[in-house]
Amino acid sequence: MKIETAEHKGHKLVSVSGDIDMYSAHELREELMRLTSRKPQIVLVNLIEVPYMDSSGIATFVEILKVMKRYGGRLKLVHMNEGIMEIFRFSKLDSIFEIVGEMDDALKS
Amino acid sequence: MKIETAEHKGHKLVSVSGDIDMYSAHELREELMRLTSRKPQIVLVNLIEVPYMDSSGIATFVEILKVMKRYGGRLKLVHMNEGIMEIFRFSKLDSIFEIVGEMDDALKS
Amino acid sequence: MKDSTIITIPSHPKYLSVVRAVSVKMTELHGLSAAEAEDIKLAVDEACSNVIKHAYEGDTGKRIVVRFRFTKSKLEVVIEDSGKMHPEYIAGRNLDDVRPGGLGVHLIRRAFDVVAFDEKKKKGNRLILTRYTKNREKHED
Amino acid sequence: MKDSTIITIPSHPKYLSVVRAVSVKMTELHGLSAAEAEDIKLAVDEACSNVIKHAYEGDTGKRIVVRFRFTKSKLEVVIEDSGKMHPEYIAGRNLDDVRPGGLGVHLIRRAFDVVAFDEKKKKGNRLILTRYTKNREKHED
Ligand SMILES: Nc1ncnc2c1ncn2[C@@H]1O[C@H](COP(=O)(O)OP(=O)(O)O)[C@@H](O)[C@H]1O
Ligand SMILES: Nc1ncnc2c1ncn2[C@@H]1O[C@H](COP(=O)(O)OP(=O)(O)O)[C@@H](O)[C@H]1O
Repeated sequence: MKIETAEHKGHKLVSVSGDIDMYSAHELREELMRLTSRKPQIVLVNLIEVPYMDSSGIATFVEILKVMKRYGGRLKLVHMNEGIMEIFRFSKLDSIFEIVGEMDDALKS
Repeated sequence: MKIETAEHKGHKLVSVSGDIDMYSAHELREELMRLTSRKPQIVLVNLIEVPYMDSSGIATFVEILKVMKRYGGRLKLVHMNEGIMEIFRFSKLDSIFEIVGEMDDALKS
Repeated sequence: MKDSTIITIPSHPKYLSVVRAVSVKMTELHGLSAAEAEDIKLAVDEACSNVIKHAYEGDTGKRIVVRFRFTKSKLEVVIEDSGKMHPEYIAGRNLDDVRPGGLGVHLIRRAFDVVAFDEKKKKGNRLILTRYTKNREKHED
Repeated sequence: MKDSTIITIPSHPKYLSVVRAVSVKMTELHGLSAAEAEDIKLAVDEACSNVIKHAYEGDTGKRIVVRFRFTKSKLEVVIEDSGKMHPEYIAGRNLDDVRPGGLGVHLIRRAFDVVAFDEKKKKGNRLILTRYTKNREKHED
């Protein structure tokens, strides 16, 4: 897994590529914790190159979501593939997260 | 591995997809033996969807080449990827086979 | 046993990807659909992650043994460790209670019809996951 | 041994793809280049194919055990069978003599610096393939 952090229209954009599992979730968690410690209003996570995510990845996003909610920030998950989306639905997390289809829509609401 | 046999400008075209190893080479051998038993002048094998070939695959093509040479037929291997090409070179087989880059060139000589 | 495929890895999370690769190849070889293969891969990954977290409590120097066996009627995946024994698989959290963790067991039960520990195992754990091939609906509830 | 990864398959050619998948994942995890990974995958596949063909003489009901072990200085792949013993690895054909077969051994030696049978093995064979990590040129001739 690789993580790249950039700016997108004034917001933090984290692009992940590769499987997110117990091994890589650790590194992802560190990066997102570091980022959110500065309380950015919006964090975009681009999952277009993430073919697979297990419960460690999901747990990481739940944790970050909670951190951000505490200070009123918003976490947006962009380009989640259908297989992962199904796991989010099964876990009843699809309504808790802001899951956005396209980068262009991520900043619309 | 999947094998599809079709006609291409009046010649037999065998399109293979998937790895060619000891398991699948067996099936490929059967198909090429069946085909060459009717002594076609030219047989084209499209390898564009073959990412991997081991020595069982190579042995199969050597065998078919010998069968075809016996009656004056020509075997043309099209779209071989660079990794497999390297194995053919290493095995000193690149000069024995007619290895063609593009389908369009396969019937030019 | 002769017809089974076994992958043995160190109990380090980095080897989970190896187990997933084997899982995918095995289900592919036995003609399961891509969707089925994904569910099984995830479940096996979760079960191995649980071994690292709970049975080995994060110790990455132990071993995990994962055995795949296909018969006409079922797929059996057996996961063995030599870690801390535990009486029963905890149920996983209520899915309406949103918090990190507690999903793994649900994802395992989603892919397998029967999830059971072998009581006869002396040291460590042997988790037996069974998925029936036919009439899957009949076995699901 | 705790740091090695072991894949055990039935001696049927269809499981060669499982061994290849493990080989790719293992080399990837240890940071080898894609080209190196390809050479190693092919060599391991050839060695397993040879076990099926020569040690087991086509019997698909036996087992092959393949162990991957990475240390700082080398990659070691050990391939075990319980088949017909043979004194030494035959050299492979002269590459200028074009005929089917006889390439496998060359492809194994291409990826590994040392190719040796363990003399201590009682029943069956244990082929030890060693590839040095650094100064590969020094070990090649
Ligand atoms: N292999 C195991 N050994 C011991 N306890 C386990 C094992 N797997 C799961 N458990 C128990 O079941 C609980 C639920 O597991 P799971 O749903 O995977 O969630 P998580 O691991 O995120 O807590 C765990 O918290 C743990 O107490
Ligand atoms: N695992 C093995 N057990 C016994 N003999 C072997 C084994 N591997 C290779 N050999 C011998 O070495 C020869 C060369 O092997 P190889 O180069 O792979 O070519 P091929 O298998 O196509 O004949 C074989 O023909 C066989 O006699």
